[in-house]
Amino acid sequence: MMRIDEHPILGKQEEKRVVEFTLDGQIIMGFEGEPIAAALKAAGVMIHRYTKKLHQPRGIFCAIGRCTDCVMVVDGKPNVRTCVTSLKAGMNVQTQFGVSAKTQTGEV
Amino acid sequence: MERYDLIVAGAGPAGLSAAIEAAKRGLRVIVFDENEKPGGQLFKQIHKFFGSKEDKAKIRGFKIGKDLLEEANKCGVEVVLNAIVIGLYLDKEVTVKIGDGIQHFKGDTLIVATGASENMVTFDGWTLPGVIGAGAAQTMMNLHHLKPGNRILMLGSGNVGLVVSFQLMQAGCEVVALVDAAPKVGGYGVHASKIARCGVPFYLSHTIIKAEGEQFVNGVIIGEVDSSWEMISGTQKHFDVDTICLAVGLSPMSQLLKMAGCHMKDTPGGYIPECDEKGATSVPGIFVAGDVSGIEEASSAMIEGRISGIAAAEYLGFIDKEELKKSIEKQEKALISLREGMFAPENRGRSIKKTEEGIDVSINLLKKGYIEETEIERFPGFTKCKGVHPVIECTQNIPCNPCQEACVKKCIKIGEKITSLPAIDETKECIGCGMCVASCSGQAIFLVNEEYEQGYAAITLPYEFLPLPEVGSQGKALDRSGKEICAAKIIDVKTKKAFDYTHLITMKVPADMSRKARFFVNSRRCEDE
Amino acid sequence: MGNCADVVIIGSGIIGNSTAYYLAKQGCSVIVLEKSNHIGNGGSSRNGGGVRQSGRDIRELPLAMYGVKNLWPTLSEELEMDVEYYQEGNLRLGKTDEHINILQGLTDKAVSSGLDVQMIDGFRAKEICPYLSDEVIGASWCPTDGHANPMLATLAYYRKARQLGVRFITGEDAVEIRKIRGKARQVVTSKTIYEGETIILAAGYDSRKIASTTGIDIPMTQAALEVLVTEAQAPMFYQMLGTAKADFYGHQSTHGSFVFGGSSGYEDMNKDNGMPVTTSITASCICRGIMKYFPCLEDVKIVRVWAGWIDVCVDHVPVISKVEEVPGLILACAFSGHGFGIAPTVGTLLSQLVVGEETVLDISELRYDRFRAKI
Amino acid sequence: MSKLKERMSGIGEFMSQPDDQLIICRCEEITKGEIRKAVHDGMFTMTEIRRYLRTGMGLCQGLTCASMVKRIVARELLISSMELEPAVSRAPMRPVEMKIFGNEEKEVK
Repeated sequence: MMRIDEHPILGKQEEKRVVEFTLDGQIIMGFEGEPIAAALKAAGVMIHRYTKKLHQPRGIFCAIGRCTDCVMVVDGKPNVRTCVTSLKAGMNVQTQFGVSAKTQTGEV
Repeated sequence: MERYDLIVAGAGPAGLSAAIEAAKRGLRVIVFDENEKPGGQLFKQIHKFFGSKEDKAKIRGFKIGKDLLEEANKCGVEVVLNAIVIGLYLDKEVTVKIGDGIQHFKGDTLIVATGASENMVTFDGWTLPGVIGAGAAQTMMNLHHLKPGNRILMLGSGNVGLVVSFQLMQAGCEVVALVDAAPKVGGYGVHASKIARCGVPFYLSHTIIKAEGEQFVNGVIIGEVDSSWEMISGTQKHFDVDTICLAVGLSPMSQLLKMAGCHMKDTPGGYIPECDEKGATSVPGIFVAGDVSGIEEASSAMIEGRISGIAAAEYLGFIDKEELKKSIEKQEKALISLREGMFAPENRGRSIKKTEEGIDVSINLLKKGYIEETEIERFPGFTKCKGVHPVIECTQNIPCNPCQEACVKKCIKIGEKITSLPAIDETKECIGCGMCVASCSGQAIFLVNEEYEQGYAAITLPYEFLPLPEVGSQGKALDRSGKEICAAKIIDVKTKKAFDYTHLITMKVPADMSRKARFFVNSRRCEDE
Repeated sequence: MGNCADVVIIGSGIIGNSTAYYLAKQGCSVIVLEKSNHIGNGGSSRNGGGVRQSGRDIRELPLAMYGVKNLWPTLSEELEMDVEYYQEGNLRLGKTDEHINILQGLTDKAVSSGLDVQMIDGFRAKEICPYLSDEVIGASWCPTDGHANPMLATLAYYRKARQLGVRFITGEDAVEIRKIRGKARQVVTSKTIYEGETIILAAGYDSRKIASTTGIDIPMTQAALEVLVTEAQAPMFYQMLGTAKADFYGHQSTHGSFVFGGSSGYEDMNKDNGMPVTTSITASCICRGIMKYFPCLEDVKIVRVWAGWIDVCVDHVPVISKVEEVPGLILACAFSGHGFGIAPTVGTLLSQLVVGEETVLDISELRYDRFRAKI
Repeated sequence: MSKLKERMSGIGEFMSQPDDQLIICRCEEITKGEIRKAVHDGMFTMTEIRRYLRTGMGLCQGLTCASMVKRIVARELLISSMELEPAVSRAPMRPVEMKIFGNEEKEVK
């Protein structure tokens, strides 16, 4: 479990609404309003995308919207920085291959 | 076009402080910040700050952020969040992405306080998921309540690496090693000691050779480097980790200033604008404050912010030269005192052998992260006397003095110079209130009673982990290196509002351990391991 | 290293670099002087990359056609570096009857000069580029036009010329061309003097100031252009694009990013801080222009916007010419924002002028002394 | 004459190194070897390197790699990293969608 239920300094996390969204078609739960990347992290997802040239996996790196490594296809739009994009119920999140949702060659 | 007396880019400690001072002097001020929350990195700082009382020492970073925002609001500063300053143009015009559009603003003055971005290092596998920046770790833990990983290796022994390692443990992660290519710990010794006593091993003169894993990190190999940074063969060590955290310094985020045509200069600390002591750049009316003009601590950023805010007020004629001088005199003095001591900017890269008091520094602290028992005795905070008394293991000249104020009985003396080592006045009586223990941002103060019971000593230490041991808990005492040295029993747990989430636990240990035992783990945790 | 060479070229843009390359290939020794610290830091690195024949003045059209036919298709091979040349055609788009009239006029002119350009309807335009807005009702279509990567092409010429021994010196600000015994011979910079049998002035707008030290004036001014670049997208289309009203122009690059240039209408009046600077209004204006024709790009993110000055000749046609009254001086300037596409041809022509070969094209219409009072 | 200005100065032949495969620019996936090679191809400034290789031209606009690229280039040229001027900074400071960039309608309250 990656969520910190109680923190010695910050205490308990305030109650947030749990919402459903999908990652590559699979239903995942997350807290509404938290970054998509946080919800994915809590669900144990490490890989956000595969790079264009070398097809290497990438995930969260800076977590504050600067490095752009955590981008994914969200509701059909590629290159969405998941670490600074708030989760909404029903979002369709897809692993990004190069610059789109599917590999151009059909393989990773 | 909407025009303000002052536009501030960045609502971190520098930007908010600047806005407050300017608004107090009558300027119409607006602050833009790209983040959802104001305070810059302050909101991720859950540790107590160093410095002097006037500059918010011993207050936790996120609280400072909240206080600054409140004060800014009270002064009438408009703080616009989720607002990205995307460009800085001629005639001091800024364009800001707000919501789903671009808005244009002009400022008669501008203060750029955009802070810093993290430096990175490369090694085989550094792009794998699971390799993250220290800032990312802080963001996940302290903003989003998520553990960045379960088993973590930290690269970097500067204050960021040390502080974040401690925070990782607070969040419930295991820090398996702290690694730095430099031959000595870069950050404050007290921060290092805090994590060393929890059992985190330090690997100085080591660097990461490879992050292992096909799809994400599942291990790491480190190796030792010699004095010319060449790898020494046969020194490879492997750790099973799921996360590698990089804390290898910060660089000023000065892009907006370069775009604005400010004269820039390249320094070992990054690419920064040329500016005077009040933060004025080469473009009249554009000022800077905080990390964007050179990396320092948040406390310095706040003071720099105040100075540039006041300077902007003078630039626009809201105050005269006389008042400017008067207003910034005190700030400049405070800034100078923060820039003194062993970690002063001019000491960067220098090897310091003695403290200002002429005491040999602890070599072990620099190499392993903790002070040897044989070294601690020579420092003025270490005393041994009858009854309960403080033992201060603060051995480097750093700008910090809350402990002096904390003791109502005046047992602790630092004096005028904020970087002096705290000394114990043995003529004054300690009442064991523990305020000094809780006030020490470096968690370097302990209360020791060598004669608690026949054959036993009592040691009170600051504790910021969960679960909190209970009175009667049996466990082990750890020494400064994190090694289990004896059985220990908790005989007191103090929790007070004034302690601000630092709990004081008192453990009973055999009398001969009174100078060794500095941390406690309860038996349950011992068994887990 | 001595400061003498057969040819001294002032300006390390794509014109200077390509000329240096073709000269070095013929065995000339060449020194190229660049005022900026960077090779190709003027319009050469800051343009839309169009390798266009359509829309050109009849006087320079042959240069464009020659390049497209003989030089561009093999340039990557010749320079041993991919300059990302695509010959996928040029679409100039229209949405109103007024637009169509403008396009028709341009097309008629091009056809009369022997170029294969035709008017097509909206349906056909969408066949060529399916991403177009349904509001497009027609376009002019030149199938042999294309585009290339200006930064890479400029640096490819530089790299190859350097390999052939051309000496490039950056940060060298030419202030004067000095005649010695009646012949242009020396280039005086703020630091030193260079000497050449021939001096080629290819320094963009700065050429005016430098030429005047020999008593020659080219009636030109400068204007700032802005271009924006998007994040990479999956490959969509490779035509060069433009519109009847010049709302924007550009293309998708090999990398996947779109490179679109455009204007706000205030270009002639823009001010600067000594550097070409972007304005606060132009990029937004270009975005609106693009979305009128490509609504599907509305979510594509802009990652950077850059500005560059172009030299603008009074008749919008370059000066490529020997200056007989200043023997030894050759001018190659006033490209008016469309020099990139003809650069390989210009380099070829200039090298021919230097070595005294007959030029492959007649360039007498591009002479420096063609300018006359209006009445 | 400064090494940066005289483009024929000797910096030796390009020699491959064991860590040439290391990715430096994460966005555009440019390796250390490619950067070193570019210097030997005559790309002596940060501006030229980025135009030649696209380092720092990706989605993050060089926020992560700029200083690392600079150190590699400096080392190859045998000069101090501080002698190299960083490449120009350009708006927008963060990627902005075209429809947002084009929307200037809203006036401040």
